[in-house]
Amino acid sequence: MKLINKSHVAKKMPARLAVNTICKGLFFLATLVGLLVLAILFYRIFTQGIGSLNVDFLQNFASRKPEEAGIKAALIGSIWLMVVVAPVSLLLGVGTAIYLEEYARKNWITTFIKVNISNLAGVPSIVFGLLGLTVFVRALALDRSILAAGLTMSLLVLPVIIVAAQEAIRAVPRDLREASFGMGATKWQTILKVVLPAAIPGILTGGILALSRAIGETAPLVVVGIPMFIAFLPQTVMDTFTVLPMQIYNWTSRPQEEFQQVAAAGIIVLLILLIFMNSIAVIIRNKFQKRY
Amino acid sequence: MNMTLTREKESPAIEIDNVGSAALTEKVYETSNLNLWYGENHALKNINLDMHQNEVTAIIGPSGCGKSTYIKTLNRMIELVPDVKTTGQIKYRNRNILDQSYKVEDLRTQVGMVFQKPNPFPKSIYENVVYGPKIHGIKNKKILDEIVEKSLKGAAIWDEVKDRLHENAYGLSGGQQQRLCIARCLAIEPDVILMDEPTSALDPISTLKIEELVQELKKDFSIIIVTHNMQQAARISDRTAFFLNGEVIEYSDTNTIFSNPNDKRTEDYITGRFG
Amino acid sequence: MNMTLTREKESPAIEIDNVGSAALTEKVYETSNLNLWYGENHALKNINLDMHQNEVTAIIGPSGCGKSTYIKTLNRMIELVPDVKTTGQIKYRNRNILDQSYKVEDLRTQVGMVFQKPNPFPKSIYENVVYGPKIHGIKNKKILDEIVEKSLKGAAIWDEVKDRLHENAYGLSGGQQQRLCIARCLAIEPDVILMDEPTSALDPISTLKIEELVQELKKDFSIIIVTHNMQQAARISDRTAFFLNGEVIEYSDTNTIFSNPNDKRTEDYITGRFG
Amino acid sequence: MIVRENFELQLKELQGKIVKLANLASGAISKSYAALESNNVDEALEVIDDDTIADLLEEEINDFAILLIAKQQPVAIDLRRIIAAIKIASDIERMADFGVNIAKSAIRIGDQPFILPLTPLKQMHDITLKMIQLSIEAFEKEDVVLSREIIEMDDEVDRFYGEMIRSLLRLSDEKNLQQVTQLSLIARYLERTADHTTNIAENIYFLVRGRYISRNE
Amino acid sequence: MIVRENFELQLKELQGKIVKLANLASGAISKSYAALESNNVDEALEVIDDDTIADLLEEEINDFAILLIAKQQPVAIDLRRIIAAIKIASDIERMADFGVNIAKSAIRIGDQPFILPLTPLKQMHDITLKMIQLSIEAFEKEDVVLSREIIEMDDEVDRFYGEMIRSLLRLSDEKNLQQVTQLSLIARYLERTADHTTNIAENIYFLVRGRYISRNE
Amino acid sequence: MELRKTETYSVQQMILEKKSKKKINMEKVIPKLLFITAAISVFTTIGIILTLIFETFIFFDRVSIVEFFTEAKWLPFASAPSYGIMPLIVGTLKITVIAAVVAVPIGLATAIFLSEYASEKTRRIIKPILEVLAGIPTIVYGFFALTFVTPVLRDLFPSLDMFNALSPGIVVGIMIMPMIASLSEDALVSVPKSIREGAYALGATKLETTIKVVLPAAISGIVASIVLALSRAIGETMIVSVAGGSTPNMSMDVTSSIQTMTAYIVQVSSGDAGYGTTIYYSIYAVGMTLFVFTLVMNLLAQFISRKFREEY
Amino acid sequence: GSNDTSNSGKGNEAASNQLKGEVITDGSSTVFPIMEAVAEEYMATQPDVKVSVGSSGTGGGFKKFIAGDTDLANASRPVKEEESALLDEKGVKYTELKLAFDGISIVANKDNDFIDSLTVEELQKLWIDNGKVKKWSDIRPEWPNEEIKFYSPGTDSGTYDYFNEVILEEKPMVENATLSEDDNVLVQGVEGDKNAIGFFGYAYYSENKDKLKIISIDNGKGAVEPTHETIKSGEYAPLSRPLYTYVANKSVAEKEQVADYTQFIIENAGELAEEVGYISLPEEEYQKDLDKLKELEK
Ligand SMILES: Nc1ncnc2c1ncn2[C@@H]1O[C@H](COP(=O)(O)OP(=O)(O)OP(=O)(O)O)[C@@H](O)[C@H]1O
Ligand SMILES: Nc1ncnc2c1ncn2[C@@H]1O[C@H](COP(=O)(O)OP(=O)(O)OP(=O)(O)O)[C@@H](O)[C@H]1O
Ligand SMILES: [Mg+2]
Ligand SMILES: [Mg+2]
Ligand SMILES: O=P([O-])([O-])[O-]
Repeated sequence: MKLINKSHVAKKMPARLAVNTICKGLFFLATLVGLLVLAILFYRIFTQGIGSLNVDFLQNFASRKPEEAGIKAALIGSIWLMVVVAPVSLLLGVGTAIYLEEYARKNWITTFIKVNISNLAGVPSIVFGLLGLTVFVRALALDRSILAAGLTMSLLVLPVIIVAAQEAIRAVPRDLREASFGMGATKWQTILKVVLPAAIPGILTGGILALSRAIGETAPLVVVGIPMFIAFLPQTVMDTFTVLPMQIYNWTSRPQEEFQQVAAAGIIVLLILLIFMNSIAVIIRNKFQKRY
Repeated sequence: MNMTLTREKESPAIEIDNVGSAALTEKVYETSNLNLWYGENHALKNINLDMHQNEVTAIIGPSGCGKSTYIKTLNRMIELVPDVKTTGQIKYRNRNILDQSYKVEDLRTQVGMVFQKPNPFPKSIYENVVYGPKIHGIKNKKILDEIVEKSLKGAAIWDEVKDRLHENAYGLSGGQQQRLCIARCLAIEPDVILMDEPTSALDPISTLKIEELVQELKKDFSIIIVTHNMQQAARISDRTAFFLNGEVIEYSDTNTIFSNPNDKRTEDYITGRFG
Repeated sequence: MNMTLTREKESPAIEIDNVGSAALTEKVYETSNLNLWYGENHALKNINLDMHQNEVTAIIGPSGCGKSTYIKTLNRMIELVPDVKTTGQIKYRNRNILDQSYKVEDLRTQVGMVFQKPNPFPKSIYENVVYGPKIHGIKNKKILDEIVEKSLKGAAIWDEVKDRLHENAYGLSGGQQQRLCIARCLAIEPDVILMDEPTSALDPISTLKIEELVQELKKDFSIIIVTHNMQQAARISDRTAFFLNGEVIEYSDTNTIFSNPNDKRTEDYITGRFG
Repeated sequence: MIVRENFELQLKELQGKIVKLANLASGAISKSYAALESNNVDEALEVIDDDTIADLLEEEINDFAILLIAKQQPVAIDLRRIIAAIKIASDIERMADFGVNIAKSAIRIGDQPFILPLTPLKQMHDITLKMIQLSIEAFEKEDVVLSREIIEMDDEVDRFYGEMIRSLLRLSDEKNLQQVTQLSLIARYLERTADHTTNIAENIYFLVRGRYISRNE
Repeated sequence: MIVRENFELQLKELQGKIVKLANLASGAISKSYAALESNNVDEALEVIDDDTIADLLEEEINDFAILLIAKQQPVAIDLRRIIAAIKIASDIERMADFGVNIAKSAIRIGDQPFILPLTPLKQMHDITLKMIQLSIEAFEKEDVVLSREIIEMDDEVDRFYGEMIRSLLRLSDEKNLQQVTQLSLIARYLERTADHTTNIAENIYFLVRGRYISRNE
Repeated sequence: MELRKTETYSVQQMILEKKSKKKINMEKVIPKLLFITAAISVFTTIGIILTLIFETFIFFDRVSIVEFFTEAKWLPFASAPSYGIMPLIVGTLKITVIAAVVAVPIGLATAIFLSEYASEKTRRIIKPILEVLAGIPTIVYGFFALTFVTPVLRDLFPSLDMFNALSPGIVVGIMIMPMIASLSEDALVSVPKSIREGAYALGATKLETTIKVVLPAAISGIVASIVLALSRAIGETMIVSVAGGSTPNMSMDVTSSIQTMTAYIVQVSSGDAGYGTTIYYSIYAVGMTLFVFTLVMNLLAQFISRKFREEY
Repeated sequence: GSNDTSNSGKGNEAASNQLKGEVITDGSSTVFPIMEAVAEEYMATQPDVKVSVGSSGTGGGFKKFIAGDTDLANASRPVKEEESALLDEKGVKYTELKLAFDGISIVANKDNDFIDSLTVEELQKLWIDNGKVKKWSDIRPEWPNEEIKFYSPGTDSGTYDYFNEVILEEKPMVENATLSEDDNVLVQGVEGDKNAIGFFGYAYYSENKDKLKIISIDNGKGAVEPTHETIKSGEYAPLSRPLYTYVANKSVAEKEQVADYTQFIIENAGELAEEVGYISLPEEEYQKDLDKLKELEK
């Protein structure tokens, strides 16, 4: 006994295929929306800012005169910030991820830490600013130094890195670990020599994405009290500094039309930096595509 | 190779151990009254098994009978599973390894393991082999080179890889990867090699190669192999233990098991009448 | 079941097809001069094979010989791989399926497929089975219920799951999952069932069950099965094709292949002398 | 729960073929013996003709068994079943051959009157046929006890054989040389047939126990 | 590249055992025949004693072959090799038995002078031994051509057998009844032995070709 | 092969020698160190709570907590100030909902397009580009909203105010869209290929496979990505303070100016409010509310993703 | 705290010395451009002194000032009672210095052709909430019967504060007013909205003169348009407000570079304020500040 009427099925097929094609078109259009917005954004920024973007712009400090204003302090400051954020957040993030994935027992403390981390990931950045101000600037008396801001930012991006590193570590097949244990390796040897090398691409991609978040954040630094004007370069991590988004924010709020262009030029620099970092992430991701 | 049926033996096969070849070869493992629980799940029940030097001991049984659990207990890999409890003892070379004072790392340095899925590290072939020696502190480049050659030869893969030692191990085929894993294991010159279904992920030809290799290896090592493939056990092992529901139903020399098993359940299993 | 050796045949086995039972059964698939490339890699070379109704056709051969490629071409699943090029033709019931005007969805409604690893959808058992009928527009609950029962019975798993139809399919064992996948495939009442190493992920007992099932199914369906396991091909198939490096070396009735193959390479392969 | 239904069916089929062959053989023997008793040359010729069927059937059994091994990878008792089947088939085929031999002898004797009463020969014939019957039964039931009984019955056949041969030798002279020779050959064939049934019985024992009966006696 | 080295070795071992058994059998026959010719009862008794070795060896071959099948899952020619080995072993074992039978007959004849020249018997013996030798060779080399030759040689043995039997029957009378009987039995044994070598030859043909020789002639 | 005999040295011997030399037990130290790093995240949370809580207490000392949650007006600067957080929450929710309406369908559709329809090459190009979209500083988006999106929208809906919820809502949507697209795409891609093949083999079209099999299988990852993205929307500051105005109100109207919790915090912390005033402390109370808000969102996300988790 | 400076010399003629160390200023974003300009100029003469200018708002500036983090707190309004109480509590002595004027400009859309000037009363009528929707015709009947759109700086800005004080007289502002923290955003708003009226700092008007229509304010002495002169002279009233910086007495006394920098501020604030769009104070105001400073240094 046949329960399925084949001719019926065949009759319905063209309609189903048509729906499929239509939806494919819709999905494609949706994808275009994102790209389109990006294109408009870039177009606007570039047409506005490209005029102010020159070597002087990169070499000058900020100035009250739009034509003399430059991004030097902010750019160098952003890089300094990365110098603090990258090692601190990677060290803490990867350490935490290793702890959670490799060492933590399944108990309430671990659960608590995990819930806590995913919760931190959703805490508004401005709240981290409040924390940084109270803890690093005040309590630890680090002032508004690169270190204080860097530590604040590190905490801000920490959950992102932890989650990325956790995933990367989790993606390392169990059998690699077992293979190492099977040779009499200790746990730490296994982690150091097998798990981490295999997880490095994932960790780095996550790390770079986290850093590009850190490099674009303004709000927490505003709260921490990073100055907007600086006409010198920091020498040590204890020096004060300013960063790109703050400088940009400052310029956009100037009355003079020319500063809007300067701001756009600043945005271009920031975007280039961002794309540069993202490309590194992409290269790493593509180069070290999972091979196990 | 002794393939004649042991015609005379009417005594329960399980005792062969104590009667037959036991006198000839030394025991590497002696398991007595081993019980193991995963939480509440009693996975191994009162296991008594002795394993002998320079022999291949096969462990067969249906899925979930506790084969992997048992072999992982032999190098305490089972400890990676949380919430495992054991009673009884397993003596390796006369020392109880279940004693917590026995350092697992020491044990595993003596007892190598090869896994179901080939699991080379995502490193070069060379680095894979020297991994063990290196973590154990051997750094001399010349010695390491020697170890690599010796181990790869031992695993019958040297000729296939000698010109590409520094390429990534994942470029090898499945069968080659598995032999590389065996080479990696040989590199620390273990005493015993545990293998948990080492060919179940491989094609028939690679499987045959590994089987041949196991036969070679037993000249120098004692091998304990878990397998789903009964014919494999029949082909390559000297003794076979049949597990069922966490119990050892029959442990006897392989020929007996596959020609004239003592227990009805063994016979049902090996003849495929089982469900 | 006809198991006597075909003693008289001295003619090349490859022609048996056209001489022997061809007259008796209708052809479901006729492949002529099929070539397939993955980019530059010539994976199938001038394949000519006919498959018959209500028969089990087995495809054997060493890893990488093109077995999966070929079977995936039969329902054009191969198109999921980018950069694949084919020439030649495959006629299914006298229509060339490689013709782009042949809608894959139509083809796949006629030709079911079972995969190497059991791949139930992460849904309930019931939902798994009715997935096919539902997308094909069958919504009547009563009919769906009937389909479920019939398919699960057809796949010899009804008794095991009838009380838990609404539980998640991932709660089943590997062998049960595979039979569920077969049931899912039966639910659309296909004409042909393709199976790509359907038991390679299963334990021996589950494997035997599937093999028995295949024997049952051929009463109602035509079955084409790829297998690594030569004995499996021997056990369950009526005809066997031996592939090597993308070519069909020998295609003949199974008994001939396994008792007296025509080609030295076939013999070397089935006797395990191959590397 | 039995999972290898197909295999079981095929084993049964193999058994069936053996039984069929055994019936052919026992038919050949009883028919040829009847032809001897009734001096019926036609019947004897029939037996000779029919032997091809038995030969072919043995080959078929052989092939079937070999394919069964190739396909089903039997071990332990299953494997012994098939190996035993091959060996038993060859024994039975020999029996059928003896049927032919008897038929040939019967033809040679032609319609000569018998020089002596055939009683012991008849006895041999009856017991041998009985043994064949029993060995088929033992084979089907894999009955070790019955096998032993069959082996014991062979002694009786041997006894009648001795009796027959002695009588024949006593009567032997130039003129009835032919009949003496043929009758003693027939006796010999029957004796050999009985021997082959003991072979079958031994094989059944081996099949069931995985050991050889000879060692245990 | 051969991957099943172990299996190959074991097949060789099986072959070796068969050759050993064949040597035992051919030894038994030549020795018993020698005992007959030289009226050496001791030698004859030795043959009888030694038969146990052959019996055991056949069982060993049987077991070995069965384990080989169970373990190695042979198919096609490999499987036929093993099955043929089992069958050939059983043929050879029969030959050894015939050796014993000849020895027994020799003992029965004792030191009586022979009533007729044994030339045809001697011929049979020589050809039969030759056939055994050749069948071993054919088996080792899996030589189909040689097998056919062996089968052809059987006709000669049959010819000498007929000659011998006719001569014996002609001489048959009350007083040399015993010797006639025993000598005809010996002739019969040799004839049977030759038959068994043709069996072996047929098995070799089957082993190599997977087909039965009978069908092709 | 004679492994043992040919050797001039013994690896095991060497291992034994090396072992006797080892001193520090890394295995004991490392887990403790790692635990400390893991604990830092907990300290961070504690730090945040402590930072917020003291000043929040001071605030609630001056303004009753009941009023804070029940009062319908948020007028901290008025001569008769009123501290009812509801308008700020409503503003936040408006932005979040609009963002969700924009981001969820577009993000999901993009994810589906990339994982199911696009070629590997297209995927590799588009995905990082979308990730750039996620990395653009929010201040840039803010001005984009104000100077591009709002005028465009005002051309379409003349009644739209210069500051409104719609424009920043859409732009926040665009900002979080890549997050949904990227994470959902990951979730979709990690649905085993074999499951898809199972559906194709039954004659399902790509769409049917995606909607009925792949999406349900990836639902936990998708839900998680959406919740994560929305909590990002809730916490978003700059876009709304630039383009949303600063008028806390409870109306459901999206065409007029609003204020969100984050925008209020920015307003006060970069504004001229006197330190030590009630207004000043109010930002901590709002911050605390925001913190609790995101906490609840996240717990919800975890609950949902655990509930929907499909085993495969 | 910022006490890690090592003074090079303790002489009074600081200006001639090459000084080192930090000067930290923070506070009003309105004052920021002036302070930025000052710092820029100052560092041209004293490259080793590191002046940082923050912009965390007047309140935020005071918060840090109270905590002793900063040397100078920029403010767009005078210190509040709460703040001075806290300063007292912490024992922070400080000095208020006036920097410049900011004229609050009332503007309308360029297309608005009926409005030229408003009286203070009308301003109040416009901006103070009466619970009703306001139309132009509510203010002067001859004006169109169209709804007015209000644009105002955020409630937390000094500009709002000042407007609140002098125009609204602490009464609530119209409810439907659009507020933004960013004056540029307000410019955009008014520019784009035909019925808009708004107010913000003079600099934003003067930079966008061509886009906006300025409204003169009549405080009884006739309509006055905010210009450089009218603001400086105080003629544009009551909507011009002073901008301040507060310096910590202790810093001036202890840190040479702070004293020097503060002096530099006073000497240059007027000129630099003009440059960034504010209006300088009359000369005598700066002289007064200088005197105060001299007092402190002693
Ligand atoms: N990590 C674990 N936690 C809890 N139970 C487990 C775990 N691993 C295995 N078990 C249970 O212990 C029993 C034995 O499992 P084991 O893996 O040893 O079987 P096996 O014989 O190796 O089966 P297979 O042939 O499928 O590998 C099974 O019932 C299994 O469900
Ligand atoms: N997606 C692909 N892209 C490129 N080459 C492929 C792809 N899939 C298979 N091949 C190549 O095509 C050939 C045939 O592969 P196929 O998977 O059909 O082999 P197979 O016989 O099924 O092997 P196995 O038994 O390992 O499954 C191999 O050389 C393989 O490397
Ligand atoms: Mg296992
Ligand atoms: Mg395949
Ligand atoms: O049949 P036989 O050759 O043994 O007499």
